[in-house]
Amino acid sequence: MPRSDGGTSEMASDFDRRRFIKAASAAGLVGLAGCSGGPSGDGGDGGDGDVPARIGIVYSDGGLGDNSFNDAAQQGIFQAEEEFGIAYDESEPDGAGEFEQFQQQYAGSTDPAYDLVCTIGFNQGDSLSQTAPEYPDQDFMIVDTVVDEPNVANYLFREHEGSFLMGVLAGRLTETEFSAGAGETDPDSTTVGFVGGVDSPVIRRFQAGFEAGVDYATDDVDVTTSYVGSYADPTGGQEAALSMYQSGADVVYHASGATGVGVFQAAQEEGRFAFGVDQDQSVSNESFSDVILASMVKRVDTAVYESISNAIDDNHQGGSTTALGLESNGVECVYGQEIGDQVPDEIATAVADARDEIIAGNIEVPETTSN
Amino acid sequence: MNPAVHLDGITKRFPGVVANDDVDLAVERGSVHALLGENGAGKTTLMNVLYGLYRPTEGTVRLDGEPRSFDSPRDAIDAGVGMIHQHFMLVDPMTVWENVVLGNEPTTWGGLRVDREAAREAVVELSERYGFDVDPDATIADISVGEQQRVEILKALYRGAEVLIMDEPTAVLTPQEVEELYGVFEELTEQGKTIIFISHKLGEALSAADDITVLRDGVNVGTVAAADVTREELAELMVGREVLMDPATSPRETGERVLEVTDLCVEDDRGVEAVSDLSFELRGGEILGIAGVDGNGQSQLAEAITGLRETASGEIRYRGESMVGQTRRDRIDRGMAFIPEDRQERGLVMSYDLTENGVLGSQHDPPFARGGRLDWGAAQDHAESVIEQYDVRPPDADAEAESLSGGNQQKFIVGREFERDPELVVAAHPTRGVDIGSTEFLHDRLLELRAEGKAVLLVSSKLDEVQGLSDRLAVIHEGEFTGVVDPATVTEEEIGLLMAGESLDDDSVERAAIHDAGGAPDEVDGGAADDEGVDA
Amino acid sequence: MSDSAPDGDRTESLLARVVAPFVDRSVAERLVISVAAILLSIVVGFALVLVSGRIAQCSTAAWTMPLTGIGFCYDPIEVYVVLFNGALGYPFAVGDPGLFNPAWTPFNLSFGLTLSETTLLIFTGLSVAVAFRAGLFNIGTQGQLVVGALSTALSVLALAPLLPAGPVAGAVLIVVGTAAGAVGGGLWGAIPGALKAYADANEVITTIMLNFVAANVAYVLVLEVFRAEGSSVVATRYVPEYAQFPSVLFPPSTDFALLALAGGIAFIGALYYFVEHTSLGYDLRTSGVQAAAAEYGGVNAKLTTVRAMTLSGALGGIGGAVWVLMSEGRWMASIPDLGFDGITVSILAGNNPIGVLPAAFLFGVLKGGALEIGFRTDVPTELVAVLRGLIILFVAMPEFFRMIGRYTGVGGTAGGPGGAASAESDASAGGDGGEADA
Amino acid sequence: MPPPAATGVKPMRNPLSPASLLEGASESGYVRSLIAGTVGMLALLGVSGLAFPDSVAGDLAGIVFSTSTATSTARLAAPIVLAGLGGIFAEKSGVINIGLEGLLIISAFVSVYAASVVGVGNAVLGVPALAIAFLAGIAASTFLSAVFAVVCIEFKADQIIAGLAVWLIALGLAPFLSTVFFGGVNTPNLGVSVGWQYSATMVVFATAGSWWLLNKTAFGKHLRAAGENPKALDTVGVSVSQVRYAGVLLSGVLSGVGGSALALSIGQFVGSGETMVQGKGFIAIVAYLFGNYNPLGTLGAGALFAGLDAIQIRLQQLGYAIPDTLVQTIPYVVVIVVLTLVGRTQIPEAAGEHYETEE
Repeated sequence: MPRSDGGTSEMASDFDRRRFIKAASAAGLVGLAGCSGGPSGDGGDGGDGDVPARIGIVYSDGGLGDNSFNDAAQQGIFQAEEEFGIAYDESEPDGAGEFEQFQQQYAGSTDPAYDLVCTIGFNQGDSLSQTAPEYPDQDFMIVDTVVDEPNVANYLFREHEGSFLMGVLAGRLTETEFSAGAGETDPDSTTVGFVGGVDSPVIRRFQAGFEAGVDYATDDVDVTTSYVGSYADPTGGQEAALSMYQSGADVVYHASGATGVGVFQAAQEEGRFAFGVDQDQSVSNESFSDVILASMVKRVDTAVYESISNAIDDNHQGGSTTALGLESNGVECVYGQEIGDQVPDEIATAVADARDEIIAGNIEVPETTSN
Repeated sequence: MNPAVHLDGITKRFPGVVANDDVDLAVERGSVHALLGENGAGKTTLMNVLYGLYRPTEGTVRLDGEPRSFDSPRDAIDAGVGMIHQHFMLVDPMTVWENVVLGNEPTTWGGLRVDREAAREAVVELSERYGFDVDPDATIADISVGEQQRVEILKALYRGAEVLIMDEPTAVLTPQEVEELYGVFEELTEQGKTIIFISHKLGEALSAADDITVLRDGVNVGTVAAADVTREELAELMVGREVLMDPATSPRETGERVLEVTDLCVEDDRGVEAVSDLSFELRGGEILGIAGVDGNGQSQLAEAITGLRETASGEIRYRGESMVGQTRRDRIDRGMAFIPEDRQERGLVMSYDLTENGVLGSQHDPPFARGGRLDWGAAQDHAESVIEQYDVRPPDADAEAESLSGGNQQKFIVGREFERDPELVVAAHPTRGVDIGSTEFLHDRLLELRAEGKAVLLVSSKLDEVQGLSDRLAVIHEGEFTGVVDPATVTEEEIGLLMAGESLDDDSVERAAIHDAGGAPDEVDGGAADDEGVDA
Repeated sequence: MSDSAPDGDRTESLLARVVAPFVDRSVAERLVISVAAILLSIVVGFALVLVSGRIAQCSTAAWTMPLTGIGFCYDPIEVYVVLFNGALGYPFAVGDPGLFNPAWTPFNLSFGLTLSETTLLIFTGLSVAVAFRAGLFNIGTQGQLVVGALSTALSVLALAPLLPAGPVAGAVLIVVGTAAGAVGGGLWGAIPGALKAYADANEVITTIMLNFVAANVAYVLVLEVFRAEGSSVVATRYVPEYAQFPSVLFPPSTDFALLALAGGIAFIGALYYFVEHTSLGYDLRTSGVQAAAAEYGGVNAKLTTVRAMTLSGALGGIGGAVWVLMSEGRWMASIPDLGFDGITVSILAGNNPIGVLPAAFLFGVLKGGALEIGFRTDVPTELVAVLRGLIILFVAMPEFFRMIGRYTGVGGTAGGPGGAASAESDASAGGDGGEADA
Repeated sequence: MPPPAATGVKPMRNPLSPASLLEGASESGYVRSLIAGTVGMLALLGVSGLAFPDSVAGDLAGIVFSTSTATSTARLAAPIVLAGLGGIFAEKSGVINIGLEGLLIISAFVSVYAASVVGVGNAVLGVPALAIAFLAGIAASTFLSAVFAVVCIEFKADQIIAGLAVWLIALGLAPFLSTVFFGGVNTPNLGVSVGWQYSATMVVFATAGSWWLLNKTAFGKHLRAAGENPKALDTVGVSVSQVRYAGVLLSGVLSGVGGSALALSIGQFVGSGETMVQGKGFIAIVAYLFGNYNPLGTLGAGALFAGLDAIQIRLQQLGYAIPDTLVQTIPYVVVIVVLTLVGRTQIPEAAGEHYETEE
């Protein structure tokens, strides 16, 4: 059972620092009237020189800085940039209506021409199924859904499987007396929570896996769920999680993008635990690492990195679908970097066992909620 | 001793207009001075110069002999000049004391709190000194117009005004309130205040002022002592020619019953009953005048009859047909014309040109509309014919309504309504704010209409107007008729009493009214009404 | 404004006052001010790009300021070249000899996208404009569009199996679908109209609320009832290909159909005729500028309010229908903010139906150009959103431009676009005369 | 002399008599009926909840009368009430500010940005970073409101449209700047947050202060006069423009507090979509209209909306088989229903009008 992934986390924190440097230098600009900031000339990449590949990437709506899905995809790009010296252009669409246009911009472009266009998020699928056939010579990859075209490499994550493990972990934890970091459980209360972003089939898959995991682990633990209605409403996330904690939940698992920040906030306020999603959020949201016990990591970065690597090798997996489940470590339960190692061994073992059972096919994880 | 106010050679030019041309005016301390003139003669401009709202193009303002130059009303106030505008500058939802001290609030706690007690005290003290009866805690919206006027005067006095300018102070008052105002004048002048008031009414200038200055076309055409001048002389000074003081009415021949109102109740916007159990009838060839102080239900009555306001109860029959539940549109279609009191709010669409305004009310009717389509050619012809017949200036159908003077706007409305060939005309304050020349013209038109056998319901707060034009005169007070009188025999004092809500004991007057008003409802329902219902 | 103004007309007259300056201003002056507003916002945007280009960090300068040698991460000139040239598919060969790009045809992807957006904005712009003309501020076009789009998708999906596939059925479905959109949007628009007329509920608030309600209810309906089998997004099934507006000449991926644009232009003409040349149109706009006068003229205010909101909603609903039948092919959650953009289009157009065409085109260009900016430059595409806000802000303050005009002696209507531009340069140069009459 | 026309109908009362705060709150029948309705509903709910503890009513009563709901309400209400109070000042002075949403957005972003520049835990001149963040957020919002004021008052822009523009500009500018500074539309998390108690305290002080300012000070009276009858104010020598500037700037200050409190309660600005402000500025407008321009009424209305939202969140968790999205719709429907029942609120007579002093 892998605990945290050193390489990625280091890079993630490195990235955050870069952002703050930008902000700090902007302050310098304010102070020194334009004496700092601007082009530095020390990067040396991004020029028009020899690059092994040029990648276009269209992020999901919600944008960069979600410390979650899109940022994870960007990590894959950074990794490829670092290792292969690729060049890339990225786009943050404002809403679902713009996916198709961005996809086509990249696909139709000849100067520069893109070796691969990465499309991130299930809600780009329908657009891509229209775009891809129009540009049969363009290679695409898509994360989270399947577009059945010969030039599209599909990467699917079996989030319900990962969520199942989170459910097992949560269910067992809430029955145990446990404290770590800033959080502790209340063994008398046997409730766990799930906060979703927008009520939709994909997020319900997380919910279904989580609930099934809780059911599997223990008999009498209740799961309360709540959808905030947005991926960009941390206040709403905070309120939803707070009410869960206040009515006895020890752990809340979220699948809600930037809304999840509010869940962590609530966990800190109430001294309870939270589970992150997509990335190891104890790393990407370092300030909440004392309450983020674990994260359901989707290796979006791996998917992106791999597809780029394939593109460089002229080995685009068009028409294929790579299902990234527990077996391939495409989804994992990653324990938090600060407090994750305090999880009692018997619980960690139970989670690891459940993982094995799923891989072995002994557990069928549902993809839809019962109601 | 220097005069309290001395305007010396004041000229005020606006782009394209000379509003005041070398006007001199001297007002003695402790006197009441009337500034008399027709609309547009430059009276208000001159006073705005004195009040610091306008800076004179040429000339000087002297107070007690000292030259002054005001950049703003604030300067004028500081120098002891107060102005009471025709439209009161009061904040309706605030109380009397709040309005009086507005802008000069006494404060405590280092300015963090308005000292309500001190403010009230000052207001009470002032109103006692001048004998005003005003509740300092009353809300402006709830008090009468006369009281509001006294609040305005208090405002000026509170600011230490020595000179009070009043713009048409009697326009909205009952005769009794006017008398009370004159009393206030006396009280004020006795204590050394100086009063200048603007007016276009000869009578009030003669009875209230010590001296009268007449302005015509921006020029001072003479200052006279009120004691030394006759009404006719003043009128000639004002208009520049001889004026017939009374409209010529001819004996009437009443026709069929056009309008019957029975037990009508109407509510105002706040849901308060504004018209209470009113009954009357109106025949063709007759002008029924409704006199009263503004705000006593006249507006609601006119609106209810013309379909702009729902009735609460009672019956309105027009040419035998019940109008209750009928829309405004229905009444327009049946030949009811309405000259509304607020021509710029209702009567005209200010941003439309006259062609477009000419079809207002007829926009669904031939010849302007055919099959839902508007024929702008026909509309333009119509507007041009109204402009020509009613002497609307400038004679341009493409001119926007807002570019016309008030009198010309009114003439256009009257023309448009009369050209509909109505059976009934409801005219609310048809000459308010209209100069003497246009007033004469509009009066003549109303009389012509009467002569054609049409019915006219004339609502006006100008006593001389309703008295001069009407065949019968109903006085309204708080939504009820306090009396229906013969205008030829009734005195102004009697009307004043009726307007104030008192009844007359004089049987003869009362008897004439009962006879004409048609009396019992059942009689109304029978009679001629049924015959006429058919040919509507 | 007089004391005797009846209380009941307060809200109406307030709105009338708000609306009035935008409907009777002379068209020519309106045009000049709009162009000047666009130019001014471009200037402000230029400065914004410069400053943020100095703040942002990058490895190589995208632009170096002449003479000073200061490098910037963003190229403010390129931004606008990309924005306007790119939205049309680069017809101009900037930098190369020769003005025009010889390989350019109008039937390219970018221009198609721009026109597609233009078409949709025509409908939502008309929707807002018609309500505005009646003195009603319909913020709810978005909700009406959502409801209209759903009605369209559901009715076409329900009807399609009953008809033999083919162009005839396609024509029938397009007509029926559009009508269904109009009915759906119209009914949704009638709600705030009726609430305003009969319960005196402020339509600004109710329409904002109904936007949320429409979005949520439609979302739930599709999520729970009408979702396409197996779809992971919240969307209905696609309507048949033959029931969608055919993309003639333009590449199919532009989601643009000339037929729909022609329809939009026809609606502009029809609405203009309605407002200016019919009795009902006269009623409607008279209620808008002066409600009390309209009532006096026999206009039934309540009915006109309901009518105007219904018409407005129907237009928004048709916008939704076109979105379904031209762009998306189905109803899908996260419908773009076409309804809100319609407000800006209508404002820029001075609520004049004819003006909606150029205004919608401008915002179409901004939309297409934003995509190009996101694609070609490092400048955040939100810049275009800022530009849009600035344009609206400047359009709202005609007095500012008149003042500049007065100071520089440039007449209100004489200069045209060039005049407005020179007005600005003159202002900075010190102005000549014209101060006396201030 | 005729007696005052309307005295018999509406009892003359002095709104400033030394009466209780509650008296001030129920300034009109409108507010009274709102209060009565709310109290009545709550009582009904409480009684039926006690009577049938296992029913829907019982569950609902359990939610409504829990402290968790109360604190949740306090937190959610803060930006709404603060922006709403700001809206009162602007509109009372005669300038309708529908750009409150934009003011919230810009202050939310700038406060987080300022905190990140100073560095959490650091201080400048002894002022801690979070306080600077607040000040910066307020300054940004006030600056934007000043632009709005100049445009509306100096250049006579249409207030509604300029307000929309303020919203659109902020909606573009905040994510734009976030991308420039931080590389994405969402900022990183600061790692600290301002507790809800602080926001709640600010709300209480702002409400009380606004009430005092509006009802007890000379400025409040000038503000009211500027919105009701600017000419009356002008003729007594008080500059209408200055009063209106002050009103609009105050709306900027208060919205700035609200926006900063919102972002700093999370320690992050989220700029995707509608941004983290999520339409709270528009709800704020509804709140002060609902509260009939009375700060206490606005507090009540803000608490009502926030309370509905808090209840909605908790209702979802009870697992009733109503789709969550529909539950989220409840507050909006409630607003429509209430607005339909109580009808119009009293807009200041001259709101939306330009005022020009003569010459």
